[in-house]
Amino acid sequence: MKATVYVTLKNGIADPQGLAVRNALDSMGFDGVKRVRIGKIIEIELEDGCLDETKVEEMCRSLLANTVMEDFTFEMSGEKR
Amino acid sequence: MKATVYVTLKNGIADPQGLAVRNALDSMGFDGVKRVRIGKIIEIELEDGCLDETKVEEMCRSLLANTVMEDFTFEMSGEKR
Amino acid sequence: MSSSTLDYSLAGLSQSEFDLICEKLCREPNLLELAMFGVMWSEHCSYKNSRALLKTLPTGGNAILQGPGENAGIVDIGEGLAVVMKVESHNHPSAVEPYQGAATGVGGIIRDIFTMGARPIALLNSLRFGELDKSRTRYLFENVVKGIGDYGNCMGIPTVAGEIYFDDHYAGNPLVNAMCVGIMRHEEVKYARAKGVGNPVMLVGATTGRDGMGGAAFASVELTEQSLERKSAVQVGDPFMEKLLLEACIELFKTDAVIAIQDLGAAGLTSSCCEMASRGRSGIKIELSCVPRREEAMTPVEIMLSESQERMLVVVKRGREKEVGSIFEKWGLSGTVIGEVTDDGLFTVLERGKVVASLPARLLADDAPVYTRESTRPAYLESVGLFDLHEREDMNIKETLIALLARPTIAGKEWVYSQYDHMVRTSTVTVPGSDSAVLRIRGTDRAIALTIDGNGSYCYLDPFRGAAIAVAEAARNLVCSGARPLAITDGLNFGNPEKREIYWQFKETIAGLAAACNVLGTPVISGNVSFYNETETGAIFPTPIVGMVGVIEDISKVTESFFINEGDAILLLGENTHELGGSEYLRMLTGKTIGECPAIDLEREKKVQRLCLEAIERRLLNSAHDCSEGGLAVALSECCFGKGLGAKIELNDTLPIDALLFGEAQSRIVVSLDESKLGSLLGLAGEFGVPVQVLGRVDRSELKIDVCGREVLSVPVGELEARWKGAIECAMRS
Amino acid sequence: MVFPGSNCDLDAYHAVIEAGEEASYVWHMEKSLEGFDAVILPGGFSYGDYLRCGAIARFSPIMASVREMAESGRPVLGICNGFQILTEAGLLPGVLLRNRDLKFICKNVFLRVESTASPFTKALESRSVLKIPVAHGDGNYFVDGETLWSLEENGQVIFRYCSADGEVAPQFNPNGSVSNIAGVSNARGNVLGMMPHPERVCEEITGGTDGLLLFKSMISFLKGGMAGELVNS
Ligand SMILES: Nc1ncnc2c1ncn2[C@@H]1O[C@H](COP(=O)(O)OP(=O)(O)O)[C@@H](O)[C@H]1O
Ligand SMILES: [Mg+2]
Repeated sequence: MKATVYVTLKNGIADPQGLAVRNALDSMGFDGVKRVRIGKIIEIELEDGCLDETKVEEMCRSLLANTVMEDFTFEMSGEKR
Repeated sequence: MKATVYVTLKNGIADPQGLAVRNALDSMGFDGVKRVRIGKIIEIELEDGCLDETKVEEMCRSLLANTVMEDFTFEMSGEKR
Repeated sequence: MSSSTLDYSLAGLSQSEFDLICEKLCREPNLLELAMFGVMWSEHCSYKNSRALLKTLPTGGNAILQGPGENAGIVDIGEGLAVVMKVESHNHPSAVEPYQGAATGVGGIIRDIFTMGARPIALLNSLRFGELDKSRTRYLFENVVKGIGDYGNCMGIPTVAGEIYFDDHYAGNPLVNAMCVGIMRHEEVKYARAKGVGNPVMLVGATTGRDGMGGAAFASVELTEQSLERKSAVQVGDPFMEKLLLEACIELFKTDAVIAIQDLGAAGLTSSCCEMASRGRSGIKIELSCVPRREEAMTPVEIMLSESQERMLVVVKRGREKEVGSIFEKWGLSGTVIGEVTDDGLFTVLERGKVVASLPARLLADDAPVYTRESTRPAYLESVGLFDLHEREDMNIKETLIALLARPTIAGKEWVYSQYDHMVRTSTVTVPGSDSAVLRIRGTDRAIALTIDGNGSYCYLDPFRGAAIAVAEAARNLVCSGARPLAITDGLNFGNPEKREIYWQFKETIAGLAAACNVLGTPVISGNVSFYNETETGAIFPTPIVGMVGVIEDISKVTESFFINEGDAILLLGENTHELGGSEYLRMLTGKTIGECPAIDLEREKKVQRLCLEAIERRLLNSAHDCSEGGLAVALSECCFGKGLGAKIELNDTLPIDALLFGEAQSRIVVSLDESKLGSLLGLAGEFGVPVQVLGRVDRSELKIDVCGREVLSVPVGELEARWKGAIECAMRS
Repeated sequence: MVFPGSNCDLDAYHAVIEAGEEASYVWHMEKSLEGFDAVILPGGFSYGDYLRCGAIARFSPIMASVREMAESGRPVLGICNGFQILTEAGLLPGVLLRNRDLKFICKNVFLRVESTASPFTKALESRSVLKIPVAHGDGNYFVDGETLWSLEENGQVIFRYCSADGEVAPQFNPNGSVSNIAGVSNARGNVLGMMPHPERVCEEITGGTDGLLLFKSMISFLKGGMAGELVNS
């Protein structure tokens, strides 16, 4: 089982990293790039049946995302291995 | 128009950050977490019609991902503003 | 009418303040103007509750080139060179978002330094947290340290010294004070005084967003009136942008195109513009539509109050905009002309040509009312002075010492400073770990020594003495390195000054600082006041922080705190007296800050310091270390660490053993020297009228202490060092 | 070489001066390195280390000339961020990951000279131990097993983290680097990347002179005509 968590900066929070990447793309000749924002993907492999959505939500809230500045979403996939 | 790029570490490349998150989750009492891997999401807002998939692929290859250690995928969405 | 009554309170102003504004303006301010008054007349910007008392601090002296009032103070260090320094707090932002709060605190203080025309060469920090047994505290500590480190490291400015205490009075309201030190030639100084009608006003650096507008209560007006989406955002530091700004400004200063420069700190554009105009006795007019923004649909209030980081305001000579612009461009920045200097004394804000605010710059920047509050001696002082310890005589000295060394407040701070690049710029001669940091000044034989100190526990028990001790300890730390103390910058952290007991603490603190600065000859050249450091569980300890700079004329005389030669004699300059009050030892035993604050005789202190300095001048000493938290036993242990040496000590004082070993009596320095120089040192001590005693001898790998002929301690230094060194890391892993 | 965000440029400059040679700063927007015999990419945080350390700097205009310099066999030294730039640019193998403990580390470490087949170690004694500080957050060197094998085989591992007396063991590895690697060269040996900062230890007063040896070695290599002398010892 796997949970994929997407953590992105809240709207309105400055993203210096994104800005630097935007400027770099620009100077490399990629025109038309208006804005770049950089976030995180956190892939969590879970033991089967061990965790449910509530737990993952709790992980996000308590550790994976800094809710003062970041939003998160996640999806669960059943893919076994 | 928007491109969302997902950059993840290649299999076999050590991920100290992922490991630390796994250990933290563990010590917080979340059982059953086998492995955590951390990657990046790069959201690129583009001027309409300005760039196509080939261009985005090129951005990824040259700058956004280091293909020695990272894989990337991306998706384009048409959402206008 | 009813609407304006509502408005001023939301802007954080009182009825009388609002009335005063109306009277001075001969009209009611509009909403934007009210917001601008709200932030400029807030405690943070106007110092309305502290100004009257701050005036009583000594601020002048031969070496002082610039006292308080500018972005930072300046002191002469000889050979045409000057040091610029200031300390600043970022307590509240760090409590909310420790990483960004600490990082932007560092960013802010660096801008204060280079805006004066100086090249920043060192950073220091002073931190207070709750005890490390709580996960929230560990989270705050870990991230504050990371935030400070990442910002300074990226800027390439070494973080060379600091101090940290852990006590639950700071649990909900940690203190994060950052200090920056810069260097320049005297003639390179730049001022923030807008002059010359028609000279363009340029904004450079980051774009403006809705960051950090929580400072002023007025922001919530917008919240209710507009959408909820617009709530102010956490400020995010961009050290890369700041590095570009720094290099661009330094390059810019080499031209003569700059008339005035000022960073944007609290209250953003509002404060920087009106302060520049007020200082220059001129006016400034700006056009909002010219301000480059990061977000859409920003209102004038939002633009004027935004505290987006990494921005500077520069007034340049008319006609030189191109030249200035091309320097910014080289560094990947864009400078935008947003307005010009006028001579009407007004700060005028236009939005697409229409005047949206027009206020006397001086009224806004400098004429906030000044309050002297009522004060009352706090009730708690009646009961904290007394304590009763049982069974002190048969305690296990070794275990007590080890436990004390492992207290995070006393333990080695390597876990912290190894995360700070303290060597970049290759000028750090004494790295963190000794009493003060020493930096060489390239191109001269000189060095400067830096330290930052303060003990909130002492101040809680007696703010006057505690503040005086902070100054004394800072000076002592410098003297131990061989430096002559020159000047201080003070960070004053307190609870709510509207409460009588807090105001009393503040008043006493200022008096204590002033007394010590006067006697020790170290005027205050800059500083910062942070009030309202309180949570539901109460106020923090009153915590004045003293950052101090000293000069070493001959760099070959730099001395460190560690013993370096086996066989050297160990001496104590000063005297062991019975001072257990406020000690870390008592706190360890009782869990409380109790007892009487250690006494400080400033004249005695001065003599001890003079003796130490003179002895170093004459190359008599091989090491010098001040006795502070943890007392004599801890000081001796610290002298042994690092070089793998030990010491054999014989004490003959008749004090209770814990007071002798762990008491925190002031004005004491442990020195080591070659046997052959003992006579000279004793002679010198006689001349200076300072009591000294021979404590023993530097030995191999063991610390042995006998008291009145009885062995009380015998322990391998390695065992002590391991606990001292590993304590914080160990606490962080739990 | 000065990139936006470089901050050890001053130190590298003084190191070369201290070693008795001339040096000057070259801004990253320049196109030519004509007249220079060697180039140093200094430490720091080019482009804030945003995205990945060194990722953006490698596109600077000057990098084409750095590549030419490398191909011509002249000495190219990348220190810390400079090392990261050289790996991103493909001039050196491998990548530098976040430190094992995720923390920035600034402290003195010991390095064992593993190969003298580089201009910077040519004048040093093989297996000698140097005390040089590290200061980095991303210095965890990684290459796949196969590449590692070929690096070892070719003598491209120049420095390893070790104890004060030269023992290479995991407890002396500050950042988790594979095989304790602190510095590697290209196959030819003239391009060296290392995480520790030799430029910080070129004067007694700032903590030692072990770093100066590298710069002196480079200078004697150049003075000796640099002709194909980089043989493995
Ligand atoms: N936050 C910090 N940042 C950098 N260095 C620190 C920090 N805290 C403590 N240090 C360093 O650790 C050493 C011991 O600190 P401290 O116990 O406060 O010394 P002292 O009692 O002599 O003032 C000093 O060299 C100090 O600069
Ligand atoms: Mg101290």
